[in-house]
Amino acid sequence: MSPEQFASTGAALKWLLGLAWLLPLAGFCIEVLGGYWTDRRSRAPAWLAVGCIGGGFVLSTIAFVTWGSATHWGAFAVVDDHHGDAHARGQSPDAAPAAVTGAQAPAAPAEHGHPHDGPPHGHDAAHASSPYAFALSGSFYNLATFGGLSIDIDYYIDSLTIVMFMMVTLIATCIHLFAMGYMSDELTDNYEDHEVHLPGGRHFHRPGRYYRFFSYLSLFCFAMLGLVLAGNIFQVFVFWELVGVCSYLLIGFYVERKSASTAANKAFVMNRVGDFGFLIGLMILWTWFGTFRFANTDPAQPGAPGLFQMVRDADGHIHEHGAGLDRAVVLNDGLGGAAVDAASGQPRSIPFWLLIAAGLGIFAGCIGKSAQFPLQTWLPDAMEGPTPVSALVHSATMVAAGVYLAGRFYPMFVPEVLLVIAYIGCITLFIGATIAIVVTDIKRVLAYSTISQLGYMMLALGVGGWFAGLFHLITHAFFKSLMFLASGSVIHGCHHVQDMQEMGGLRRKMPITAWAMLVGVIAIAGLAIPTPWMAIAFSGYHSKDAILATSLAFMSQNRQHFLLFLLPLATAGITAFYMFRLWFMTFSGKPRNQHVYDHAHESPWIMLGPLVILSVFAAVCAVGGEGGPLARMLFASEPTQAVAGAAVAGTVAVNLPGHALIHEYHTTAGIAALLAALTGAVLSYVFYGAGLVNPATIRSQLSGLHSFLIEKWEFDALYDAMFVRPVHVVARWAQGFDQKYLDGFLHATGRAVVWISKWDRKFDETVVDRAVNVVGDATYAAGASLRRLQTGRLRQYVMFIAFGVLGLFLLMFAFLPR
Amino acid sequence: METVIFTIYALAACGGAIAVMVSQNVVRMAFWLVISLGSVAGLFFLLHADFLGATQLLIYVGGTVVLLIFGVMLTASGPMLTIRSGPGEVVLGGLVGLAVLGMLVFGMLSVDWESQQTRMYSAAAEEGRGERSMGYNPEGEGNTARRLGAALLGVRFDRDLGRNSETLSTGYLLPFEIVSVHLLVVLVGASYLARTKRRRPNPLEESLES
Amino acid sequence: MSDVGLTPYLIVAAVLFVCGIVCMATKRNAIGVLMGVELVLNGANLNLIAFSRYGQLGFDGQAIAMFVIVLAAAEAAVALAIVLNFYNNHLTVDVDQARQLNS
Amino acid sequence: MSPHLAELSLAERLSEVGWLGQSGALLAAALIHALLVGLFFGLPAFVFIWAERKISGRIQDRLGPTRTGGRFGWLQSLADGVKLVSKEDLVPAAADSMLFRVAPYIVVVASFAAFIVIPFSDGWIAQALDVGLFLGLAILSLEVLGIILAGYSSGSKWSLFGGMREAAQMVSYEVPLGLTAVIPVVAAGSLNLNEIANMQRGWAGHWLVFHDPFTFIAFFVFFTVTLASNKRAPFDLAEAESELVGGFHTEYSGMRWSFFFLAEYASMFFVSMLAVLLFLGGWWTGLPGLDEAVIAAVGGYPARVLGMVVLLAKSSILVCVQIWIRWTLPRLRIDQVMTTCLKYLVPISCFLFLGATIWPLVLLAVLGRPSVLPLGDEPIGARVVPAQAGLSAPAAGRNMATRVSRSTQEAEGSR
Repeated sequence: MSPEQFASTGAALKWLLGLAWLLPLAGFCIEVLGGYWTDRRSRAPAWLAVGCIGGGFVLSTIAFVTWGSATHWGAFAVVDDHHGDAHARGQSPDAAPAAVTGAQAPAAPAEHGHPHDGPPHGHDAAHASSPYAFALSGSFYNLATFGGLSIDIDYYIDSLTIVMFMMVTLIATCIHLFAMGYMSDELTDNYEDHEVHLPGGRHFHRPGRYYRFFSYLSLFCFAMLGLVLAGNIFQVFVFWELVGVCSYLLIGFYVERKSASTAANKAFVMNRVGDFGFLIGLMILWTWFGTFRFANTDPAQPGAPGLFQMVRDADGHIHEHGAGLDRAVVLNDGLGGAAVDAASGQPRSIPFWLLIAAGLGIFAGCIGKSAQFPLQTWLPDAMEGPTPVSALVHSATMVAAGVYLAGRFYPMFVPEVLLVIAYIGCITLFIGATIAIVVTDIKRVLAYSTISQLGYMMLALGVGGWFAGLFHLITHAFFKSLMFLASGSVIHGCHHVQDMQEMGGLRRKMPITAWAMLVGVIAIAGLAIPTPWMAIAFSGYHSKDAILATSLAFMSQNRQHFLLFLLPLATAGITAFYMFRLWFMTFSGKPRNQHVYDHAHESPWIMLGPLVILSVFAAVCAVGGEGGPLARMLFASEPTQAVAGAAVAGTVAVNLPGHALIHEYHTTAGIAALLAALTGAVLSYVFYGAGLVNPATIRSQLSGLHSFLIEKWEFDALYDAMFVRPVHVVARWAQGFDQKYLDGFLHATGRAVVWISKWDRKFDETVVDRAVNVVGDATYAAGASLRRLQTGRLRQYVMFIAFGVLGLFLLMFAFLPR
Repeated sequence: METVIFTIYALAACGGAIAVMVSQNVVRMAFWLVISLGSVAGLFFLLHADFLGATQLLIYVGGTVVLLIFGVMLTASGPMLTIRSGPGEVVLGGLVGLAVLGMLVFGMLSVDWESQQTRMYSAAAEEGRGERSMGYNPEGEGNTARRLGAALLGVRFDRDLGRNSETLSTGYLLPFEIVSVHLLVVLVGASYLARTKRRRPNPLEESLES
Repeated sequence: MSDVGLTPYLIVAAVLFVCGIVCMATKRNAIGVLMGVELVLNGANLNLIAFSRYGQLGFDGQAIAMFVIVLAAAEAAVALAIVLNFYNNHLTVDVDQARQLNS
Repeated sequence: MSPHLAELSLAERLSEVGWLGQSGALLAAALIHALLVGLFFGLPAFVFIWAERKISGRIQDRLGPTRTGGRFGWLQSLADGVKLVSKEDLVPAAADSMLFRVAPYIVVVASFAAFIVIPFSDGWIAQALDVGLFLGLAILSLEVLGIILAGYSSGSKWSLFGGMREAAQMVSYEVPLGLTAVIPVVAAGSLNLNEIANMQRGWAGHWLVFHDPFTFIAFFVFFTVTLASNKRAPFDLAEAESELVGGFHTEYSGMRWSFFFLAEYASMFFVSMLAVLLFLGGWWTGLPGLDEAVIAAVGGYPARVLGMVVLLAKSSILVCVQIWIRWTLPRLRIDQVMTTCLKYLVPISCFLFLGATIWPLVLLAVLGRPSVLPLGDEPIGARVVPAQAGLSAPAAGRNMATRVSRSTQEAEGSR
């Protein structure tokens, strides 16, 4: 891209996306300021919020078109090349993506039309020659500069940013629309909260908070979009925290409910734990790199590299030297050479272990935000928020932020870090899935499924499948928001009954919701109809297939890490099992609670409309699989090293699979995943759909395991024992110390002071006061004697003056020599 | 001729002043004061201070004395007009007055004004200031309004236009401004002091109300 | 045409001054005291102007006299207001009655 | 007279007469001046008293005096005067007799002395002072003292009320009087009435009343205020015969009573002349061609006489307007009089003063020239210069005594 083109496209995208980003903020300001004064029964705040976020979607779409035409749809052409390459080498047994891509291949523009039959790694070379070919970076505004630390509002726009923008705005728009219906209870001046019990058997009454809900939603969207648009890691951190605050506000929306406020606190505190690691990572990065920017792709500024460009060269390689603790990574200057420290003239480098620490620190933030293994317990509790909030948190915004950052920061992660990521994801996905089997609250099932799916994404990132992880992020966002909204519709229809054991047979009462939910279930379960040339499947199949293929490829390279494939594979089956369990328990069979069933009703169209839209997207957003438009968009932003794969022999020897290798295992993994999913689905039908086996018997036979799962793997108990109780014990000790020693010391001091002051008083009274009195008495006596002179008679004073003058004159005349 | 006029004015001024001192009726005192002050204004004219003479007439005779008579009439009812002081006081006052007068006259007669004046003139001539700096310009005698006004605005004709005047004197601009502010304050203060007071509430009524 | 000279003016001024002093010293009437003050100020003014004519005081004498006149007018206004106030409170203008602060 | 006389003051001319000597010449000149001023003081009073009676008669559909002195009763004032002089000089028993006797003299002296500063024609002025206007106002303000003393010393309630009213009214009206009188001074840049009048030479547009909008309004305010300061109707609260019998002059009769009226009519004439000199072009006709032609045709001295006639004519017209107003408007209440002054005239005159000060600056800033109309671009002070060259008084701006003493010094120096 030429500098002129870069500048013009950059400016256009900057303002399009910037406007899409700021619109919700404007909406928030108007809603939160205006809403308080307007009628509580007004729907205006909702329409405003929908308008803002919908406008954001429109602007994002325009930005997409702008970006595409500016790059002459080069991203699609490159992917075409890639697959062409793969075919030329005959390494891909999977014909389906090739056929699709071949059908959709646009005419390659001249500047991208390099020879197809180039060297074996021609695509990689072409890609590597310009790793940020479609990325635009720049700055909105310089907030402050402290010495070398420049804090800017930057932007970094590549295809991932644009995809995220479109995804977030689209899903958020749907959720806003849904929430307009869902939250209509709040359109009153006197809302009765049935969950809050006051003494005397009454319920808590308060004014409706419709406007407040939508203002929070707007702020949430603003924060998430800002995070996606951010061009430096510090800015990401700022919006990261803002997202945390918004989730806190929204989870604790029913603040009067004890459970809600506790859940909000829990989410907030857990996130802070992760953010602490994030902060450490930030410090390391700034200390050693001196900048926060991701990458500087502006051709007009060649010598000002961002973080990615400093760590990795154009081919995605890390240049390092030394071994052990002396192992260090040489920083690039962005021009092809090594960066030189301006002060000492030495080449700049960063110790390898610090790079690991920085990566782990940043990833700690992702753990907290995306509810990964040690910090996953906040997410189920976050179900205390209204269902639209859950949908937003679980699909497009909050948890997506963690995966997004891990993907965005991918170039900074060395293989050691990636391995940690992979194992964390692996553990998480298994834990989440197993708990989801036993949970009966419809929203909690979805919550645990979210944890599990996030684990999948992290796993994919960790095993080198950058594309697979983010692909799953997008598809998951669609079907998970769909399912949440559907569950919200069910809850709304059942008058806030959430337990699946109270439901059943609702398919007849709310058919549209049921079918929409079924679309989501199939999508997440990864069911597909395999055909010889391509699999007819919903979006989830494609992305999960990609993840499993990557992890299979990884396992093929690193046999010792076999769990990283086997656990996800098993979990794929479990996923299908619990998701179908949810559907069967809710929608099929006989009603378990006749009262609930009788009063259940289909939701209004304002809620069903988003469901329909989202089901369409959940079904077809990943159409074409890895050759589809969504995949191509993502491929265009894939970091170079993820494309090629790498064999690393360091502290831990890991071989990361490249695209070519992944393709080899694609079919195998797909078949395995499909089989696992089918197994899970059939089992689920056996247990819950057809009722052939009574789940209760299984539960009683495995009661130990069941209670372990019900207790969420005892994590809360574990944390209670590990952190809360010790703190209590220490606090008691501290209290005892305070009472015994500090208070005693203070009392003794006080008594001593009282004693001293007693003596001081005596001294004051006898010595000081007497002295003062003597002075006062003397003054008084003098005044009394002089008082006689002060007659107050004006005329006498005049006489005094005259006499005085005369006296002075006589004195002068008599005594002064003339 | 000037001596005759001076004699008339001086006699009127001194006579008026003595009459003020002697007379017991306040309004008559005011009348004699007018005579005295008016004659002093005449003396000012004789001394070629015409602006000051006019000011004296306008402010003292036209303003202050009217004010005084006002005060007399507002405060005095019949017997109050003549508050006599004791004869002892009068005698003592007279004696002191005579003593002070003697002192002053003695003092001023003991100075040789003529030689002082010649010495000053010669000193001024030596310094090169010439006759201009002695008093004011004889050419403009009697017409001091412009020069006084200019001095009040910060320009001194007799200094700034001389030969050795590299720097401008500031004249009386600052005192002028201070005096104008002072006048304003006095105006406000006097009207505040002299305003009609609200009648003091009757304590009996107050106690009844409470 | 003979000049009067400085001394006669000074004598007249001294007479005015002394009359003013005696007025202030002997009059029990507050307004009489005020008139005494005016006389004193006039005596001083006459001195100033006489010196500005015959002495080295020059033009400054007139300017100072000017300020004296203005301030005297201000003083008269305030003093009269005070006298009126005094009269309102005591129904007399006898300065010898103004002794409330004395014991 | 010859131009020679016009270049010298009266005293200098007389000092050439050998047997008089310096002092004698000065005394004689002073006497002549006093006589002339006295004429101007006395005659108008007689004329205007007669005029008032005639005009009031006509206004009230009467004839007024008809018999005395033949036609029109033009000697009526003289007859009145003779009658008053021949009356007994009464002093009430309750009166403070000394003050009662002195008060009319103060009034008369004050309004008589005010004429000292009036230039009757170019250079024809008893005492040419730079502070002429200022001194005139100062002397005029002395008149009130006599009124107050008269009111007090009469020993009568009516008189005291009249005197107090007059005092309050005068003290209040001094303020707008001074302020409005200063407005033409601001425009002209001089306190010297002779100079101010000479600055209005030329066509009538040069009259200060037409100088700018503020002086235009100021003229009417000035005229109104002078009515009050002369206690003319509708501001004649001090005499208010319907309430106070005769006000401050209730107890007076005969000669002393006539002094008050002499002073009143002289003051009317004085303030009218002041208004003419300040605002209405003084002795200039307002037709530059006519003025120049007359000066060229008859020379300096007769031209001055004609100028004096012009001035007197203008002043008389103003006096007639005062009379006209007196017999047209009803008397105000005293509170209305004070309200008119303190709430209206003082703020108005302050505003006018401010406006007149700022006006030339605004004109210079906006139009770039000191006047609204493009003609007459020269500064207003420049109009005096040609007048001085041909017509100004030799002693203009100088004290008569100084002039004499300087010529004496020259004579001594030559010896």
